[in-house]
Amino acid sequence: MDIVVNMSSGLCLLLGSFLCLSGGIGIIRFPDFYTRMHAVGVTDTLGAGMILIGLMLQNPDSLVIIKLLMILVMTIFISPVASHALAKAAFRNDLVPLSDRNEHKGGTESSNP
Amino acid sequence: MLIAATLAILVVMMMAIIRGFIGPTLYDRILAVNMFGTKTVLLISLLGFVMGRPEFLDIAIVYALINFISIIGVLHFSDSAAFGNDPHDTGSTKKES
Amino acid sequence: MILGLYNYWVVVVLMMIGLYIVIAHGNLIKKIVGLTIFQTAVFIFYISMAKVDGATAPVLAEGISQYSNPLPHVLILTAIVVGIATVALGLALAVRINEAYGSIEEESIQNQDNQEC
Amino acid sequence: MRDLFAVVMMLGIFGLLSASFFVVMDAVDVAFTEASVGAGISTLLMLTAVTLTGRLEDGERHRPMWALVVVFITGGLLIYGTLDMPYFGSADAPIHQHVAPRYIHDSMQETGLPNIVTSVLASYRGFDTFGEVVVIFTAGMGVLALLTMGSRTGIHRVMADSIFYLMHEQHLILRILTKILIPFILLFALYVQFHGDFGPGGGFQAGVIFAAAIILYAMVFGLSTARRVINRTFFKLLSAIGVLLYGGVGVVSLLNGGNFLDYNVLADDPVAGQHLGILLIEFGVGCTVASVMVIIFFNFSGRREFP
Repeated sequence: MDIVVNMSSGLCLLLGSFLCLSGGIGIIRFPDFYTRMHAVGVTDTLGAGMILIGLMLQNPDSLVIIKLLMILVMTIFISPVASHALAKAAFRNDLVPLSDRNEHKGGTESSNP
Repeated sequence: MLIAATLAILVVMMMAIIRGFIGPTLYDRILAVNMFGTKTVLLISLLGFVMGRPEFLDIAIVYALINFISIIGVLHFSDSAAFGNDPHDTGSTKKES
Repeated sequence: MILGLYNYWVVVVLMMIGLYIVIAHGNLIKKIVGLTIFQTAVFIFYISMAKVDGATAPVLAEGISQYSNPLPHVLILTAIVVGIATVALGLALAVRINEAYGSIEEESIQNQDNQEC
Repeated sequence: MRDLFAVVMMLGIFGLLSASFFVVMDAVDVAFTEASVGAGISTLLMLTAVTLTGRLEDGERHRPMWALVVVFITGGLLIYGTLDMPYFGSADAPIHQHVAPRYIHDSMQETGLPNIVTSVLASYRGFDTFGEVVVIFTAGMGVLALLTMGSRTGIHRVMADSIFYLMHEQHLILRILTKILIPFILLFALYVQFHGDFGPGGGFQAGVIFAAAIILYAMVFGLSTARRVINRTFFKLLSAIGVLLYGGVGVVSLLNGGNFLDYNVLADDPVAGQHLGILLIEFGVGCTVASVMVIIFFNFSGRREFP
């Protein structure tokens, strides 16, 4: 029983780290703001959730689990809303998505339509 | 496993800092700050376990809350008229310090 | 081992970055940013002095005998909040200066002062 | 970077990073404070000031060569000075010899609180903290004096229209989430306030978190709505009441035959007296910090709006 818990905790941590890392690579490599936002917004929530679940399995103390659960719930609420607000603000302030631009050379340079 | 996860988070934080530095538009920087904040929450929770005192998760909770507040604040101010006209960084950001 | 002093070097480098910004930049807001960095360097200096190898946070718990030094923590804790209050005061001054002179660049403020004389 | 907005963003990242550093260095209370102050409030204040004064920095620099020379000379001297310092993490450094062992070993018997930082902050160094609270109060009054009087120029009037219109009409999701979160944040601030004796936390942190909740409300629902909800005179009074509460505890302990801020005489049992005194003054600190932060923020952002 103990070993199952340990294994699953390790698995969750690894998966979470992998997701976070892919988000990190995404924020560096993707060509424009909206694609970067996609990379971060998607992986952030699940990666954070995975790592927190992995931590929860590590500790038998109920107070610690409750605190972790609170962080988890808040991440699930806050992270998508922040992403949503950010994307909306960017769109309203005339930041044009890559696919809509007239000339896209694929680089990260900013274009002024 | 905890150490591995901590290292991974640190690497991701580095990436966020890089994007914050080069990010051509304003919103890239805000995105980098947002991501950095979430990763800080994770890092602090992980560090609590690594150091063997997981009672200090309060700090991580504060981070999650304050991060939200500061992102909303930044968006609020970037919406104002003085900023809204030009989403791109004015001036050359790469040349200077 | 001279490398055991590396924490002070980090602090010195940070301090000097802050000092450089304060001296070299004319923009008042940027000067305040420089001061903030300098301030944080001082915080880091104090906190790194308080660290003891193998010790843990100064909240008493069973089964732990070694704690880091709590005194610098207390000093810095209050200093952070006082720091933000003083930064707010500095920003308020900058805002007022902007309203009076129409600029927060040191040069143009001085020019305007010289013309008035 | 010429763009001050980007500079402030990087400063926010710097604040987050330094708080993580404080966690690594075992300073949980300091990390707590830096988390709420450095990452949240200070970024917001800087941003407000930047929107008030203009976003672009003039590229001109004052003699960067001379600045570099000064910086390098000072840095070299400082590094030379560090050569005599004790090594990082060594347990027999002078700083760990004098009062620290007493705090660590005796504070449990003398104050009955597990969090040494709180007991040192509120009891052993109560005078010091009183001074800090007065400084914060004075800074708040200074901001009030600087920003409430004086004329406003026409530029700000033009700006003011579009700000709250944008945030107000849209973002339904944001407003609902904010409504859910704010009671939670306030509750958490109270937890931090009164749990500070046992874990990381205390009046300073709780005050800042409390203020952050109100600032969040003001930002999402508009400053004029927040003004209707929150009585500003009450906050001005509250900041004074916090300082007076702190000083009053000291005076009461004087009257009871002890020294100023000596809580042993507040109750029959010294430890119970310490508990009561620390609780009261932490409450006073929390009141002052929260109201000063709210006053500062309201005055800064009220500067951009119609009065």
